Amino acid sequence: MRDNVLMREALREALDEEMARDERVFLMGEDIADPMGGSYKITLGLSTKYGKHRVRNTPISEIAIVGAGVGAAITGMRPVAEIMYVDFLEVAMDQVVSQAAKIRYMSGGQLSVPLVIRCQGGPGRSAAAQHSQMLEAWFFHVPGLKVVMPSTPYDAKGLLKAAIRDDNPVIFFEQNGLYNTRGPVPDPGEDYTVPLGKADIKREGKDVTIVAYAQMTLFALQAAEQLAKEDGVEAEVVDLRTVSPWDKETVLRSFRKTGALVVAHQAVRQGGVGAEIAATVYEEALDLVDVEIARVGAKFAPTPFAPHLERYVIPGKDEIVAAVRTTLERGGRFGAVGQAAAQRAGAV
Amino acid sequence: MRDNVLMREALREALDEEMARDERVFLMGEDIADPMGGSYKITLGLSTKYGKHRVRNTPISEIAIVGAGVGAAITGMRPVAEIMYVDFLEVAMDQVVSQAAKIRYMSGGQLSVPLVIRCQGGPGRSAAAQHSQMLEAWFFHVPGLKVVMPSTPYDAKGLLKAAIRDDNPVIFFEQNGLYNTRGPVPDPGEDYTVPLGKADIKREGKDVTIVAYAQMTLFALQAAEQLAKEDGVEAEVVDLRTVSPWDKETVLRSFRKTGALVVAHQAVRQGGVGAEIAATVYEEALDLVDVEIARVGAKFAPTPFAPHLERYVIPGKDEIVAAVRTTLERGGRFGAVGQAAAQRAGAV
Amino acid sequence: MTRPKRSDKKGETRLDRTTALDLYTRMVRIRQFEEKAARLYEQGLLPGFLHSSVGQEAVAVGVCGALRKDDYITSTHRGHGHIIAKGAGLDRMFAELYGRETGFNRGLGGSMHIMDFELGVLGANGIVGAGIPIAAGAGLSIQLRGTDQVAVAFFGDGAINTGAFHEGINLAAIWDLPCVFVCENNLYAESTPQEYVLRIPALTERARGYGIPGELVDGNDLVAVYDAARRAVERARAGKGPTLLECRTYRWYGHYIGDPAVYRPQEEVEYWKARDPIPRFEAWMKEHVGFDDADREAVWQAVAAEVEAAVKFAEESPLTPVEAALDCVYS
Amino acid sequence: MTRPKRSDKKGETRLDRTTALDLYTRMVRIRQFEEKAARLYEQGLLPGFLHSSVGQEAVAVGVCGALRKDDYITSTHRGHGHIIAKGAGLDRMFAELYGRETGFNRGLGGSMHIMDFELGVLGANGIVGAGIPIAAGAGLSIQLRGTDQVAVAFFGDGAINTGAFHEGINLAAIWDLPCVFVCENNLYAESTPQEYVLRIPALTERARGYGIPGELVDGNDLVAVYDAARRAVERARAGKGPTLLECRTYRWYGHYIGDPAVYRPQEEVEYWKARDPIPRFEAWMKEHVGFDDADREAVWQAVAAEVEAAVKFAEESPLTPVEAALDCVYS
Ligand SMILES: Cc1ncc(C[n+]2csc(CCOP(=O)(O)OP(=O)(O)O)c2C)c(N)n1
Ligand SMILES: Cc1ncc(C[n+]2csc(CCOP(=O)(O)OP(=O)(O)O)c2C)c(N)n1
Ligand SMILES: [Mg+2]
Ligand SMILES: [Mg+2]
Repeated sequence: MRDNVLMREALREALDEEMARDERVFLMGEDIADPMGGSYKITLGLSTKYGKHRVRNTPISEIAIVGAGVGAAITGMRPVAEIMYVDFLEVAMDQVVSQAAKIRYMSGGQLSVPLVIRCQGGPGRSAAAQHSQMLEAWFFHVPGLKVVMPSTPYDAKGLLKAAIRDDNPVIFFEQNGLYNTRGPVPDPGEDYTVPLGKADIKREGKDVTIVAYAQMTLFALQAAEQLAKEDGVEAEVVDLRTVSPWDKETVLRSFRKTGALVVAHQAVRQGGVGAEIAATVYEEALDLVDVEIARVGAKFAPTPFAPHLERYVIPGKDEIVAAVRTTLERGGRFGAVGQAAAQRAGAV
Repeated sequence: MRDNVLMREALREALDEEMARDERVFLMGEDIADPMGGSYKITLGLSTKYGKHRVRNTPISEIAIVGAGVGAAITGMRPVAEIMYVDFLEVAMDQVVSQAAKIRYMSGGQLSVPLVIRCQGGPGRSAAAQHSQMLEAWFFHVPGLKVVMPSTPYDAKGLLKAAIRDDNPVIFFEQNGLYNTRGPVPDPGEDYTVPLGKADIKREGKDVTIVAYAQMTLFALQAAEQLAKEDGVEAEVVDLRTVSPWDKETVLRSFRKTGALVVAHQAVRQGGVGAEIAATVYEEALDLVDVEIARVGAKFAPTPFAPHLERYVIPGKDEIVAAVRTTLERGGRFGAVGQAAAQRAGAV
Repeated sequence: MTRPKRSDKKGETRLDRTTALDLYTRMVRIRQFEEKAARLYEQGLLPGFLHSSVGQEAVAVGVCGALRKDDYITSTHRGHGHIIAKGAGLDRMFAELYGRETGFNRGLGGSMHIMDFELGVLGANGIVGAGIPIAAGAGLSIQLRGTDQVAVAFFGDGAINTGAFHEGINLAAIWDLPCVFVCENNLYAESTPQEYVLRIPALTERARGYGIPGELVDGNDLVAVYDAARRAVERARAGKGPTLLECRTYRWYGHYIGDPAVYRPQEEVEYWKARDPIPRFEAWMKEHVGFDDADREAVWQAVAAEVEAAVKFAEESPLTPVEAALDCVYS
Repeated sequence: MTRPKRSDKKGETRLDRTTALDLYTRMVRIRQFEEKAARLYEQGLLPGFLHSSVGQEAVAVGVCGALRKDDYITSTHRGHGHIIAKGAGLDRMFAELYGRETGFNRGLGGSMHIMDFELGVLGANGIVGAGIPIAAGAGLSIQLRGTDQVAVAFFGDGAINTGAFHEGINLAAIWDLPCVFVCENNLYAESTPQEYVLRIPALTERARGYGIPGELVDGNDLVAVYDAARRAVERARAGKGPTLLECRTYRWYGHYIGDPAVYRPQEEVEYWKARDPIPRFEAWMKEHVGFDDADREAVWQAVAAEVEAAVKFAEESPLTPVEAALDCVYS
């Protein structure tokens, strides 16, 4: 186990190890071959190691990238297709949604589509409206797809390896803001996977549950630290890791323990994944709900360019902290966790 | 006012009247010109009346249809672009989502995009997985778009006219199963519009609120009739008409009156619009919620071909009836509306 | 603008009698299958849509006749012919149209989505153009696996203005993928005649834009299609990259069964019916490999019996249990 | 494969001295704007990404020089040059890069989305290829409104393998829309050299596939670009339909400011720097319309002053109030 591995490195190791393990695995996408090694360098060195046949630069043809991925996947290969920004999947939505996701089903269970679509993106870099979207809610609504959104190097590596071994089409979304984060990762070659569909409790707590994924998990952890320090509140942070299928059991278990819930993502709040999670928790545990579940999500606007405007539209740690305080305060639950905190919450 | 106008006719009248009223309005799409007059004949006669320049047959180029619609809209025209099936919008998602919906915003409010994208589709005809989707949840999640889904000829005509006059991009979705329905519509030339963003109470009731849109509104009304007859339950049916922005006030008002809520759509339940509506009602009126809000939506699968399988996956009247009964029963509210009904509900 | 040049290299054909009879039988199987399906559909027995390929049999058979069983095809909404030409049993075909458990797709797919991996049928497809990049991907898979298979994409003239066509063919071209792109140019996309949506005399003009050969073929001449397909397939198998074939043909029915096809003149239909690929190939066989009325009778009767048995099989097949509608979502 | 033919019709140019000086000034404005922006970016003063068009000025100016103010352009992620060439003030340009209220887009758009309806700038665009069908739509609007405007789409060589390129140009071709499609072929799309993704010697091969004229132009020769653009624009204005221009040029910086551009040899960069379009046009002016060092000095100094004032304007401009971030979603 290494202590301090970059998310980028962890992802590259996952690709490298899976390519070494299984010669059916190959990569294609824009600018992924050396010397560029990908717009964000995740694939750096791999074309040199495995050859330009197995790490293929493509034209700017997202329809063909995904479509060729589908064709290769149903005929015995295990392609990892890279779409430079998740936003550009809009160009290829038919191939993703009406081909990749539906072929197994339409074939009556005959064919499998072991295709991983790696993409990255997300807000926070003044990349403006066309390069900042979080679109997981669309894919979440499409039966036949899996959607993976890791928050740590460990999970990223283990989930990517699991996604490549999975026989279904997987949207593997790497949030750009995490690429330079670091964390413990087993030694190279020490084979491990993180199962798809299982959430992970990134921090235990008894007072409130925060459900998040991707970069929002980091903000949730920061929020939890702040709440512990300033309010004496112990928040439990549940990292979904896989957004579809989502791990209802773990979320419910945590909620049943804490009795208060905040669901947080950076995607637009209206119609986001948070709505489904909140609605489900109400449905499954209404008797335990004594205060509204808080949903943190982006305001109803495209992502603006100017940093101060972007920060206004896209939520982060502060919005989670505020949501937790409001929730606990409205639930009259600060009594249990400290009077000073309740007063502070009043100011929110 | 005429009593018995076909939905198809009402839509054609709307296009005809708006083309006559405003010469900036024009139509383009696949096979919309005469003699075909559209795959579903909505535009029949219009190219003969207005000329093939204003009613233009296009190649099978959905990217170009929407893209050209955007270009024409921002330069002074008011295009109505037809996409033959809503499913095919997948091909043009970039133009819909990252161009049409965002241009006004990205331009800092300078440009307007008065583009209507008419499309049709939906389940119920054994059209299988690629020609049966209900994709409104995607567009609902995109700031900058409006999404209109009428259920009656009156609304269809008035909403289409309003959509054409609106300065924003509107996805105008005509559910195929409604084309042959009939209803009262004002005389041709009698100018009226139905405002976007306003729900309509299609049936008043005191015991439970059913929120629906498009064809599901008809199933909700049928369900309400059955519930009245068999259970003595008076359901109020709220027809959203516009899915985005949705009319929260009307939904909340009705819920506050009835105290029980079923949200019903034929789109996949997971991540559907129903999740947002339910989550919002919990948030805004938790004190009044004493039984879980029921969400009716398609099971988590693409649409299968065989009719009995499709019927199994896609909900309709029966699923709404069952949801209402379960809701009232669980809420212990059948006492108020009849004992026999409560027994029947027990069997559900 | 240059006039389109039609390839005319019939002399080189290598069709022997056995092969010719086999191809002939495949055309008759398609014809009878489609006619029977149309009747069943008109009687309201088949759910969904039905797109008939009657009149276009020579394209499906000429191309698939040049393929091996382990070669791949992707097809379209009008795919019955391709799939039967590739070797599909009519029983499972009909069962799928009926939406039964024994259908190729267990009733989950239907007419527009028939797939059979054993036969290399990667799927009929309801999205115009979508099969083209998928075939490129199958070609890529072949290239990476190092086999000598070939991947063929069938598509209509309507598909050539889709982004998928452009991106898919270019990808195959730049990577020398073992693909053949077969445009069944039946002059219409739904109601839209081709000259409304194209400014070029022949689609093969576009092949140049990808740097690959294009060949214009009489799509009602089985021998011409077969020969052109063989050339293209050999080229692909030899690692020399893709070819674009444009096969001019005609669909006798409307866009779907039930479409009155008001958009085209009756004389045009008659003109093309007079060029029916089946009698045309009979004449060729008579001249080149021997074929008489008895041969004809034998084939038509055998196929008629096959069709009858297949419909019976389908009608007697069980419905798919509803659980399958949820079980097949994931692998 | 035929060798690409480069058009060589310089003799016909109608550039007089006033126009020439105007075009020259526009090139200098672009150059100085881009250089200043690069410096500001390197200092961390500009948020987001920055794609520099230094080296490509002759394309932007040659084409926009042939346009009227009421003509439209759509642009790309590398759009500063086009927009300045179309007449944009550097003050509002810089203000947008800084994300200020006084920017063209009030800071909601940024470098990749600059729009100005007054100048006919329908938008830089972050999605490769997306501006092409939008320009076709602007052309359609012109045709329907019956004006004699023209709509130009700028795009890079990378865009030509997108579905949007294919569908957009075909639509313009079949409807004879008053469009000019200008490919700025700078030999790379990010790190990808063109020969990796194209099997043809020149993009103009593709024009044939749409039945429209294509012309290959030396994109570093302002006069050649201007002349070719005038021909194409006249053709469009006369209702004769679209033209595809391929202008070969080179970007001096990497894909974005900060990209070390390890994928290209330094000699190649030097080769192209030696073909800088600005001194090249100076030489032409000297020979044809008169131009000396004093003229040069005057232009460069005036522009330098403009740049300095513009940066000051931007830096002193207020931030956009946060409410605007929600107010501009709908009309
Ligand atoms: C992307 C997409 N757009 C539109 C359609 C609707 N549609 C189905 S078939 C068809 C015409 C296809 O014409 P062509 O490709 O020539 O095939 P043909 O029907 O003539 O065999 C159209 C427009 C579709 N299925 N997919
Ligand atoms: C649809 C899409 N795919 C990929 C990208 C990422 N991307 C931005 S610019 C670029 C290269 C564009 O190359 P080219 O068109 O030649 O323009 P240049 O940068 O050379 O001016 C790429 C791949 C994008 N913005 N949009
Ligand atoms: Mg056709
Ligand atoms: Mg380039």
